[in-house]
Amino acid sequence: MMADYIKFVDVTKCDGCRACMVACKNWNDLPTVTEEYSGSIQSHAKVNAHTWNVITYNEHETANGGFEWLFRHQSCLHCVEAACEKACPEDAISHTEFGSVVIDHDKCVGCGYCVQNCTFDVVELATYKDKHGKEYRRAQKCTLCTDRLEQGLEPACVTACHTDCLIYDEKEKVLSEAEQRLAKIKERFPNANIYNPQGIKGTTTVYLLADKPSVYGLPENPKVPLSQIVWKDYAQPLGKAMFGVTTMAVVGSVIAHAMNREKGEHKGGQDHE
Amino acid sequence: MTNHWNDLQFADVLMVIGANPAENHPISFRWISKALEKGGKLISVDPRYTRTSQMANVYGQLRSGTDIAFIGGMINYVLENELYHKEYVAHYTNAAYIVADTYKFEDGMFSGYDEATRKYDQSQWAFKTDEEGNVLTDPTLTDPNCVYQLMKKHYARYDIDTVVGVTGTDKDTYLDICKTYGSTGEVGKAGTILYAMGGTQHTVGTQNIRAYAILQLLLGNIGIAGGGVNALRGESNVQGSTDFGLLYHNVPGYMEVPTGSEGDSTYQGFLERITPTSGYWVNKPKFYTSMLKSFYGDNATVDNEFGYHFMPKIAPGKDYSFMRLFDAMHRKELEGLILFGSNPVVGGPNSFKEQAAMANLKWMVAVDLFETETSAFWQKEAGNDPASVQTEVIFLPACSSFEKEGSVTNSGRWMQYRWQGIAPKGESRADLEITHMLARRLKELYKNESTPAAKQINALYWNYGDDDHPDIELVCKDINGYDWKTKKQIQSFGDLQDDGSTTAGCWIYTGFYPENENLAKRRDNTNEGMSNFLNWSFAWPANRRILYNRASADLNGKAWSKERVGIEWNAQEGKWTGYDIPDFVATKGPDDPTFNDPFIMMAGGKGAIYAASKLNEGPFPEHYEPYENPISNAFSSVQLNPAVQFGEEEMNAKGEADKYPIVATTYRLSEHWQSGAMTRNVPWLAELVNHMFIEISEELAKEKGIKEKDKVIVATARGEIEAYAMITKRFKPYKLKEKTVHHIGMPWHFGYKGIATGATANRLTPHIGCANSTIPEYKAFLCDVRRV
Amino acid sequence: MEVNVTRRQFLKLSGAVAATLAVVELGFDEKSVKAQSEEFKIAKLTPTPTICPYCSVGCGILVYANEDDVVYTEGDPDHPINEGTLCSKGTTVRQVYTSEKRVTKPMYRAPGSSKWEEVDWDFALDKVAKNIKETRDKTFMEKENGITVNRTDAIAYLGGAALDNEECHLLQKLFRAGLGLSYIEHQARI
Amino acid sequence: MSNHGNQKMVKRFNLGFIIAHWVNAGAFFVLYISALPMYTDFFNWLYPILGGPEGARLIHRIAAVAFMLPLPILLLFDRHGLRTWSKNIFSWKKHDFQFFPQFGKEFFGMKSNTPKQDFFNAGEKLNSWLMIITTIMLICSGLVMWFPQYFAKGIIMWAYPIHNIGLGLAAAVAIGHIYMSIALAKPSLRGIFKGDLTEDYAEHHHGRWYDELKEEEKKKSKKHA
Repeated sequence: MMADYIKFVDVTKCDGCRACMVACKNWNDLPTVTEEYSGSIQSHAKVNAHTWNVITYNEHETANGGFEWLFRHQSCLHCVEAACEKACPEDAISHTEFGSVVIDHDKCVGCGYCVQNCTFDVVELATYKDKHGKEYRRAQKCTLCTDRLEQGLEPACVTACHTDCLIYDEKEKVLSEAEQRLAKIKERFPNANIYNPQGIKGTTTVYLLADKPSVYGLPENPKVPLSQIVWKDYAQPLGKAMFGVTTMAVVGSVIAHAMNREKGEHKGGQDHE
Repeated sequence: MTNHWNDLQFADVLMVIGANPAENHPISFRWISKALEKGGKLISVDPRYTRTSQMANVYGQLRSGTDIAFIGGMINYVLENELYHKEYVAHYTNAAYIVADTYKFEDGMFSGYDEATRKYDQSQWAFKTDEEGNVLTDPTLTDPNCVYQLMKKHYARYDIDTVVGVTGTDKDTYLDICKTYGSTGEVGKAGTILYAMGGTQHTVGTQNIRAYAILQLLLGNIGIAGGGVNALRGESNVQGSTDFGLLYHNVPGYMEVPTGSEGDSTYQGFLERITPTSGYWVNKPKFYTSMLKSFYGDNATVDNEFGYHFMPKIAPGKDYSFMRLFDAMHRKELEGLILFGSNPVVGGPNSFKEQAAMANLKWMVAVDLFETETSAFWQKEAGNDPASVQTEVIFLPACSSFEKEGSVTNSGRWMQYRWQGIAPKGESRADLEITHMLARRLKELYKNESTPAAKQINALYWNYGDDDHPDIELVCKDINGYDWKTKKQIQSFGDLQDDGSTTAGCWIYTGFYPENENLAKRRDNTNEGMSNFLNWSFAWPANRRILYNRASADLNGKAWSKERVGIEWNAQEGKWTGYDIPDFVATKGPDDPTFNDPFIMMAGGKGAIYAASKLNEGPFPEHYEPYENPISNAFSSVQLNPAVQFGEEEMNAKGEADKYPIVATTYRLSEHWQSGAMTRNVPWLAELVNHMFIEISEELAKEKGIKEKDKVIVATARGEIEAYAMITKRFKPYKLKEKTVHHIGMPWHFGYKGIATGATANRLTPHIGCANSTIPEYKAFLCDVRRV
Repeated sequence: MEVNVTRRQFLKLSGAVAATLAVVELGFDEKSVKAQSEEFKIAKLTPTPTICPYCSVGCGILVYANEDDVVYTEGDPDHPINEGTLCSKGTTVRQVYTSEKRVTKPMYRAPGSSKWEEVDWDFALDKVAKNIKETRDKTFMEKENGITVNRTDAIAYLGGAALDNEECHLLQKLFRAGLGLSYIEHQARI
Repeated sequence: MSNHGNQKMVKRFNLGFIIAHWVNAGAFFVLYISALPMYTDFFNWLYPILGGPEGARLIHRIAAVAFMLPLPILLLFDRHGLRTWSKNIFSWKKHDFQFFPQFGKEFFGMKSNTPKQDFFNAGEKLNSWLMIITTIMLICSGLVMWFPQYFAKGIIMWAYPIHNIGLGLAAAVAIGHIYMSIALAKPSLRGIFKGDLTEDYAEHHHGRWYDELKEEEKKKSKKHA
């Protein structure tokens, strides 16, 4: 199997030019989703069904009284333990050989379970109209340009990024480069860290953040939520099992009654004609 | 730029002042970050904390319009702490030149000022010369009248406290910047200054750039890799359009336009006036005659002074620049206006007044890709009553850059060819075709006439084919120039003659089309060394990638810095060799007296720390406050640049600090471009920035009761606009010595046409400009802000 | 044109490079759902190199187009300045072609009228030529204070910074050397 | 009591109770069917019938509103029946607990003798409780899933398992309930349709309720006499 490749985002190298945002729209022919004035230069509150990566701008006063203008390429992290994959009732979400989490739009029924359960609030429902004008919904998010990866090309956003903030390369090489970069920026960014949360067994998009994850609105230590474990590992299988058991019980009862009737025993009490 | 984009990676320290490359030239950061990766330092000097400031190691806050104070203080710091590159300054600049006694400087004024004309008699600033006219020098730099001492005395007034009291920069940060940037004076170190409109769009714009040049000369940063004074130009071919003389005072190749003065009444007289006695410009007659030959072909002969009189001669002393053009329009002197991809209703200063002047036009021609605010100035949306606007407007649809073929010259002077990706959309056409079709129609109309007006156009040599599609190869060959008889292409501008035997459309480009290969089309991207990419496209002049690169070698022709070799004197081969084409006579060795004269365009070949002429307000940059300034000038009693010329009174109302206390500036965004006529019609960019906004500090917002997402009105003496408030931590109030002043800023891309529309910032900007280039003072004016 | 353009095939993934370039369209026939089930759009197109029309860094862009549409644009990997990367403006240059706001026919506005009329090129250019000639003939000065000046101060020309060098050359040659305009300016001045 | 043929009939449920029961049953059934294709791929063939996923979603929401009606119907139309029902399901006595082992035998056709039961026998009480609990779970989590924008992320995340558990339990209970009412206690069906039962069935299956009726009858006849 070819070496693992991951997408690496070094936010300290990002200069906020937003080429990645439009490169993604350009490759995937995504329509525009213009939002109301947000009070800052940021164009969208967060990623949405037709905007698969958004640069967030955060005017952050640091602990030691300094000021940093923090940018982040917000996009799907392609989690190894993907909450969306686990939540999907139709098994429409799966991991590709590249580790990217993709949605199969033939299976997706637009129920939105993934939207409500995504650990990072990324995936959203897009509304389309089919030939007869009937509306239907599909879950949409960054696909890590799996179609480009299959042709041996980098994802569109990585291709556009000019400061090597976005890199798509072999995992070991990238993670060691990330360590080196982390060491170099520690002086200016004491809270800098590599965000590859092991609570969900790491992600295929790894970040080098200039400050604590919460400063970027990211969960400090995301894990596979108990609610999903209960739901998908216990409730769902048990529910189906119970369905099976009760039907067996009913069948058993029917057979038992049928046998009794043959023996012709008729006792008083609770017989029921 | 003296250097080019890839060269930025070799800088030890990069100072960005009056520019915001991270937003407006994003890809420059590919090379700036390479420099930072090697341990380089980035300094960002800007009124507001921009994306460039975020990438920088040091951010210095600076009130709009105080660049000369800022740089003057650095010059003083470099001199006092002797950080300057001694050998470089002594031998490669005119520091040793002795200035005539007539030169005086006192309380902000140089000698020779005439109040009435607001001009100086520049002869009083000349150098002292012996009888034969050679300039006297003092190599020891101790003579009180030598340039070095005069400079030292001039900038001694720019002590740290006075400077930070004017610029509002934090003192420690300012000292850090002086120290960090001053360190590049060390032999072998390289520092580069990146500037853009933040430096030029002031009443002292040209002197701002002069200040950068002086600092760079002192630190020995010009001519070396990773050094230079680098203008980050705003448009894909603004370099080319200036090279080709699309300005009232320039013909192609930066040569003069003849005037209707007595001296210019003959071609010989004109050439004598414009040709200096030394420096490469001595060859100007060859370039000029070859140009005339290119314009008028057979109609340019020895006996009609090569068609010199066919050329228009402008009224002597009259200013035809952009703002004066609209003054003339305002005075109903102009009947027709032809716009090729230009949108002054959004991009011009005091644009609502300029728009009003347009109604006086009889006809207007607009050539563009999208309906611009200017071409639709007569519509109700523009604030006009169509019935009352009698201007006839013709809109010709142009096609975009990849629907046609041609070349553009980037900031690094690279003339790069681009091919046609798809046929023009609908009935749109390339500007080349439109110009060609128009020229052929006009020649047709005048064919049988013999009026003076007809003679001029009939004499015009137009041999680009006789159908609608001009042959671009012929145009390229015409630009490069050829031998008139043999029609063989000229190899280099050194071969041009002044006897009419050669042509050259634009001499600085000669050599890009030597035999039958257009070097602009070259795509060999091998890096032979120092990332000069000599085989990628063509750079004027003569493919030199770093100008004045002779200065990258010491007095013996050896490179100052071992890792960053530019060109070196190769004794065995008897010529200069290295990774760049020498910006010098290749075979000139140490035995030649001008061996140490790197600045080949200057008479005397030395870098001009002291500008004896050509600058209207003085040989040294001196700080003057902007036209509308919040505080009085701390350096002298002279408030406004004494050499600034005023235009039409009505076109330029002035705002006083009591009514308009807040300093305002305009700037650009990464997601929009110029007047937004293109980018605001591109859906994906209109989506990124959809709203016009004003950036104001949290302190000012609190003071004015402005909350997040409120709409505000910004008012100046010239107009009012409404926009969203963007309350930010990146603008801070300026604690100046005299008082605290608020500072705001706004993008100027918006107009009433397009997908994303908004108020036009330039309705606020003053209609006054630099004393030399007349570029408008967009970057510093006064306003007031209130909630809607 | 003979242009050697290599697309940056950096990912030498063993077995990953699909034999055929097109990924067959899956899913409901009538619902053309975008994202990853669409034919690999630049599969059969040869790119044309161009230079970005926006700022003066001069980045290289590859234009992937068929006869009637620009399908995709991406940074030119061979260009030494941007090496395949681009900024937000350069990346969206495709929409300069596809935007519906493009004007694709000459338009004419009569004095006092409140709307454009679409006209053809001949009408438009003849009108321009006639206007220039009329104003020029009326205001042309052969001499001023006895000196041959051959100019008109009644027509102004603005523009050039976004045009090609070859176009700037013809424009300057026509309007100055051919028509004697004095008011010739462009964006470098503002 | 009315006579039906030769059998003496006894009044069981009022019309309000009957309507509430069938609205609840009907809504539950439609909800179940419209959720089935998403619950298990085995039933994906249902989608086209329901008008695609969008159709199923719409039906599910309409039925969900109906599913919330039984309680209001009882409150409005059969306050008495509601009181009886709630009194019953809260009273758990010995005879109720003894019911279950006997019931197990009876369910599988073996001999059993169950002590006298109240108006609702213990099985029905248990069934009511399970129904009430699962209905609350389903409605609450359903509303959260339907209007997530009004709820915190944590609540939304837990709505899904709760809805799933609710479904699992309710479905199992429903299957048992339906089977028993059709197969094992066929005469009682009449009660939930017409509202009355044969006196004989009442006596055998709901002895304590039968005794109460007899008691009341005696008191009434004494008054007349």
